[in-house]
Amino acid sequence: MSAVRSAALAESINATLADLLEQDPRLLLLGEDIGRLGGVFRVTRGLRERFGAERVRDSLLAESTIVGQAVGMAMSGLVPVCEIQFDGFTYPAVNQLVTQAARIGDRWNGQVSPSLVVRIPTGGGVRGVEHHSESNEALFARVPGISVACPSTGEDADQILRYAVTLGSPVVMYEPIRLYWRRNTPARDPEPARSPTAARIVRRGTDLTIATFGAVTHEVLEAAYALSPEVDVEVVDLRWVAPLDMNTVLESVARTGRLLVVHEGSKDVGIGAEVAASVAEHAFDALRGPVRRLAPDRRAYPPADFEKDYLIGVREIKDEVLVMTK
Amino acid sequence: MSAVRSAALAESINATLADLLEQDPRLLLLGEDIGRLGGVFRVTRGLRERFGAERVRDSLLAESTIVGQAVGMAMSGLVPVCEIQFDGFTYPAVNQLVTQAARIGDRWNGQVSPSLVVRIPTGGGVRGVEHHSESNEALFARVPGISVACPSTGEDADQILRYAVTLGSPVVMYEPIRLYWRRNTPARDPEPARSPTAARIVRRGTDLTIATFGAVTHEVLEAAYALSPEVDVEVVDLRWVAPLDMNTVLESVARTGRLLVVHEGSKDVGIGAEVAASVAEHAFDALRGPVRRLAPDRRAYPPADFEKDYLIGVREIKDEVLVMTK
Amino acid sequence: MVLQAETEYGTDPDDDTRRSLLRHMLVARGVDEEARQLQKQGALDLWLSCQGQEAAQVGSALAVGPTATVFPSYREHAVALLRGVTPDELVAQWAGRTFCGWDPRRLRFFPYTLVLAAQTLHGVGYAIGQRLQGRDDLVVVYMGDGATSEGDMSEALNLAAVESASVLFICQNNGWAISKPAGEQMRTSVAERARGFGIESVRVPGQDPETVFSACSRAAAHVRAERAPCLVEIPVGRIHGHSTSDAQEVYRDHEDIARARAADPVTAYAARLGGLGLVDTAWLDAVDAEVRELRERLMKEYV
Amino acid sequence: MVLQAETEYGTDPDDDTRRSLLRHMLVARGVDEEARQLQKQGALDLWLSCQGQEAAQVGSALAVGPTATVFPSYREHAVALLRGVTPDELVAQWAGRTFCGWDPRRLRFFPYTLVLAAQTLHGVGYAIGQRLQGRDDLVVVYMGDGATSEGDMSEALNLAAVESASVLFICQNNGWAISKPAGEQMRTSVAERARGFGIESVRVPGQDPETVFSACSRAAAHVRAERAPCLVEIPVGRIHGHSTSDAQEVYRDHEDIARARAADPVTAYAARLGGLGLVDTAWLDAVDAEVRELRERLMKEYV
Ligand SMILES: Cc1ncc(C[n+]2csc(CCOP(=O)(O)OP(=O)(O)O)c2C)c(N)n1
Ligand SMILES: Cc1ncc(C[n+]2csc(CCOP(=O)(O)OP(=O)(O)O)c2C)c(N)n1
Ligand SMILES: [Mg+2]
Ligand SMILES: [Mg+2]
Repeated sequence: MSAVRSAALAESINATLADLLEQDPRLLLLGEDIGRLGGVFRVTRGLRERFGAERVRDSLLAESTIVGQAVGMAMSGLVPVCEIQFDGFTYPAVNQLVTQAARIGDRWNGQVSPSLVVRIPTGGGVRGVEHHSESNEALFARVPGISVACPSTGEDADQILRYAVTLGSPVVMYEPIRLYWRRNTPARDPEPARSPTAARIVRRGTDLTIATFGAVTHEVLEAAYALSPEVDVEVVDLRWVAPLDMNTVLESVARTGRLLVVHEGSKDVGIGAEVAASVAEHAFDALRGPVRRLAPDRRAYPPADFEKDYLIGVREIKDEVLVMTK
Repeated sequence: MSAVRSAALAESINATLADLLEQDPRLLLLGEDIGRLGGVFRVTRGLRERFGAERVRDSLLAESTIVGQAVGMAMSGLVPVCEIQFDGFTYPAVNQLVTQAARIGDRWNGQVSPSLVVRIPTGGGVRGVEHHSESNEALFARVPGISVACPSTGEDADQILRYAVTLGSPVVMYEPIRLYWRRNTPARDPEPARSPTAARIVRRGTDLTIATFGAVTHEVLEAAYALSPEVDVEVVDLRWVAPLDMNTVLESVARTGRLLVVHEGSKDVGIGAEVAASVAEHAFDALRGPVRRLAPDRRAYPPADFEKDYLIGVREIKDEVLVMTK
Repeated sequence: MVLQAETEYGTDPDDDTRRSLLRHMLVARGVDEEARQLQKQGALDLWLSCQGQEAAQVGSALAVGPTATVFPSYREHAVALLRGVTPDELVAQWAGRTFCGWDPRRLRFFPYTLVLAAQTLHGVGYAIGQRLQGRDDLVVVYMGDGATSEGDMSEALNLAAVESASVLFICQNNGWAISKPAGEQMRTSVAERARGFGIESVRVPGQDPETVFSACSRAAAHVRAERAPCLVEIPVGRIHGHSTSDAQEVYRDHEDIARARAADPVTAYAARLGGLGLVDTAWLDAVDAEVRELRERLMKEYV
Repeated sequence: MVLQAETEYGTDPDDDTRRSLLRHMLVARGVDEEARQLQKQGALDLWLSCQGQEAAQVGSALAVGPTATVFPSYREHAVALLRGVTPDELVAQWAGRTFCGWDPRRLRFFPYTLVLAAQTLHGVGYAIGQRLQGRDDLVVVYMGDGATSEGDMSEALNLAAVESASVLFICQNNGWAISKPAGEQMRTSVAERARGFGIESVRVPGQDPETVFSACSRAAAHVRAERAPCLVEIPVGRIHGHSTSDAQEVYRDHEDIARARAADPVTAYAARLGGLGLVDTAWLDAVDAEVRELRERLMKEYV
């Protein structure tokens, strides 16, 4: 397997945010500890010094306040990019996001198009304490009016952010914590995505399609390389989980005839369910065997000592592929 | 089609709550306007007079307060049955439900088993104003530690409630508003469910399985009767959407070879996705054609004048079945 | 509270303003009556009457002036009409046609928010946003007594206090949140609560539009001068049920309803201005005709 | 505030209590030091030090007595130890073994809640539940200054006030919510905010455990006697970063950190009781030995 050394996700996002702040005076950042501290993951490091405390705002410690005031700021013509400190602390902001941010455009009959971004560190594998390792992208994926992105590289995060701040409706972007400072990642096919919202085929293959997103994309790629040449796996990095680019997945399945969905969030009523169901609906005749999902069972993310059992690793992915192609 | 006249859903629930309050002194009700007024839908009518204001509690106007205090009450040994006034106002309570109620058992290493029920009026078709017609059962269905019930008859609501107050972990029960006072409903096969948590086959059939739940079950039954004898549809009323009784669905699909999932909540990452994905995974060989989902597209519930276009009616169900079986 | 002395802002309504207060109250009453009628006939799905609250609404809305940006809750019909929302635009959402029938931007009267207290954070965020862009408008946020129990309301008060946002909070305390009496919703007053967050506040009776006008004029001037938030709590009567679906007789005793009716601010103010000779029969007839015409047009549009 | 006069409850610590205060502070300090050590060695994933807050924690915990039920936040290690949580039980969750290492029911010390302010509503609900079942325990709810911005905190204050719940809220205001200074988190004090909801409150300095003990004794007695909530706000110093992952030097100036260190409540109180002749070298050595033994056992369990 070839690995590449690239800028870490946190560095990419930092650079993109700096550039956006530079280019668009209407843009501002808002979140707990993002200013003086530069964020608990240091993603916004140096931005307050560079752009001032008015544009890189250390918010009050209240997630509903963060999103609720961002809605008002968007109405006033600004483009707020919010940060929630950890995925597990998103819930107090759910009401403002779902009943307000997502619906303002409709409620105003299109007169207001709030470009409003919420960045959320996500995922496990870093021995986090309770609530600090969750993957809740499915929560917003089902909500009309909210787009949900799950980049797995700095390059994708950059493209997604630049698009999100112009979209005119709220975007939630999940940033995998364990990728923030990782530099070595499996190589990917260079082919770019068809559009900012499209999925991306990061490895071409002929035997089976794996649709995935977020941090685990790297484990999927590792597994794919390890399985080759016995099994030639195609890997689709969805990049967005709402709306989903099902065309890319369906085209891939039309070629390979097999679909495995892998994700870190728990399985039930998750993104994998939507992808698998859509394929079962629209590519039934192309399927050479049952679709499968590989994702944690329906249980809470455990204490750190047990997270290895919870997370999907390279081994599980390989085993699953072998079962499906044997 | 034969119709039966039965107690309305609201009457059933009222009678069950009265009986539970009668039997278990630890049980209490908690919600906005449930006492003096008897609830905006009059479901708890008369209970405050009968059991007193301490056990039928007019809560503060704050959903997080309702569920948060219920968690504390459960810790003290009580069994709170909460009401959220409308589905669309659930969101302020999401944090307490998801990060607290659902996790207390684990966090206490099993020392506390909070039996805590949240009743939520749900669904459209009654020309509700903004936020008053939603179907958000998928929101909690994906959360480990929360069970979600969606009864479509008073009898089922009764069985579910009696079970829920003993479960030792939180249960959210969605009650279709448009069934509260409806008395005439399509007849069902008399066969009871295998267990309080099992799905129920409410019409036996041979050609195609429709899995559904909640208010639209009645439209599904109507469609099934109308299609017979040309197409003989089996109807599975899931009754619980988390955890799902997939066995009943899989057995049914094994017999019929075809699956359609129908629900009122919007399609993406909904319950239908989970059911369809599970069937595509575990009953692939039994399937004679693609699974299909019939549910509203990914858009907000519209103003009342447009709800007919949004909702799934008998006609759409019939058309879909005909397409699948032609 | 420590608001500037009254004289400093000079806030008593002059005679034109007084007639204007009455006219807007009469219009609001007429439109509200017609909407109730339309609901009974099935032309509207629901109506939340503002009867009993006209003095508070008209007094506050005239006081803050046309440049203020208003974040209403959902019962501020008199404010809406005063701001130029037409009756048919006002009822459109209650007839199921839209989520907002008017042009929020042009009227600086933003859409109704049905999720209680959510708009309080929007209002503060908007005020901060305006200031950051070099515009320091006055933002007015309305809410009811019951809505103050929601976490968002407290969060908004704290945010406004910390950011010293130019927001005037106006709480119409009509004594009820559907069936829950305000006395069981809180221990203190909303005004006291605001002070706990560091927001100056005042509580003024809502029966007389002039009292409301004066208090809100002072409060608005204070917000503008100090660039700091302020809260005005206005106890008002709720004449009808919470909504047309609500049978208030179930939970509210007869005398209390009768008291609210007896304290009708519209008839009281009409009588008062009449007694003072500020309006005469001709004036009243003219307004009456105007109202009748509005009602007829509304009826035609919706039945 | 209008709490009963001090004499009415007689709340000054006697000499045994004073020694007890010091002993618990020394134990907490020692365990906290060891936990920091263990974290450096990789045996713990994270540690949130309570250093600088021992007087507030020990003073309040001793004052409310062993029968009170405690709903902590996540930094109340000195309270935990005083309540009988063993050091290895205390750190178990920070080593990734469990979500709660102790027996919450037996110790009447409930699990740490990491979602800020969520426990405030649980505490009030529990108090209501106990009362409904004929038990009127004192419930103690701890929270930090930053957590007070969350809507749940205000909702809990309102609920406690309206229900007159037997809850003592204790806010340890260490001046920081990670990197956000308390002065930018609120305009007033937490104590003033509580009064706005109708909850009596007091603000007492947290450097001296006796002051805290007296104030909390009075407050607890008040809650028990009046069956009504009360809030005590205790300004304390935060000696270390928010957590072992937090480099406070990035956002906090050197003098402020030095000030917190200089105002170390543990060394100050040890010196004071020494100076008063209430403890001697033998006593201090004995406690020292006890602490050393606890640290060793803890180290053995986790490395
Ligand atoms: C978050 C939320 N919860 C519940 C409701 C249902 N509801 C609508 S109005 C109302 C009472 C509001 O009382 P108050 O704030 O005093 O305003 P009023 O209706 O008296 O003007 C309730 C409970 C809602 N709209 N939003
Ligand atoms: C709802 C929620 N949001 C954010 C966080 C992340 N977080 C953990 S502690 C903390 C600061 C808390 O400050 P304070 O309440 O003053 O307590 P202290 O840590 O100073 O004791 C933050 C932002 C959280 N745990 N919960
Ligand atoms: Mg009210
Ligand atoms: Mg603090």
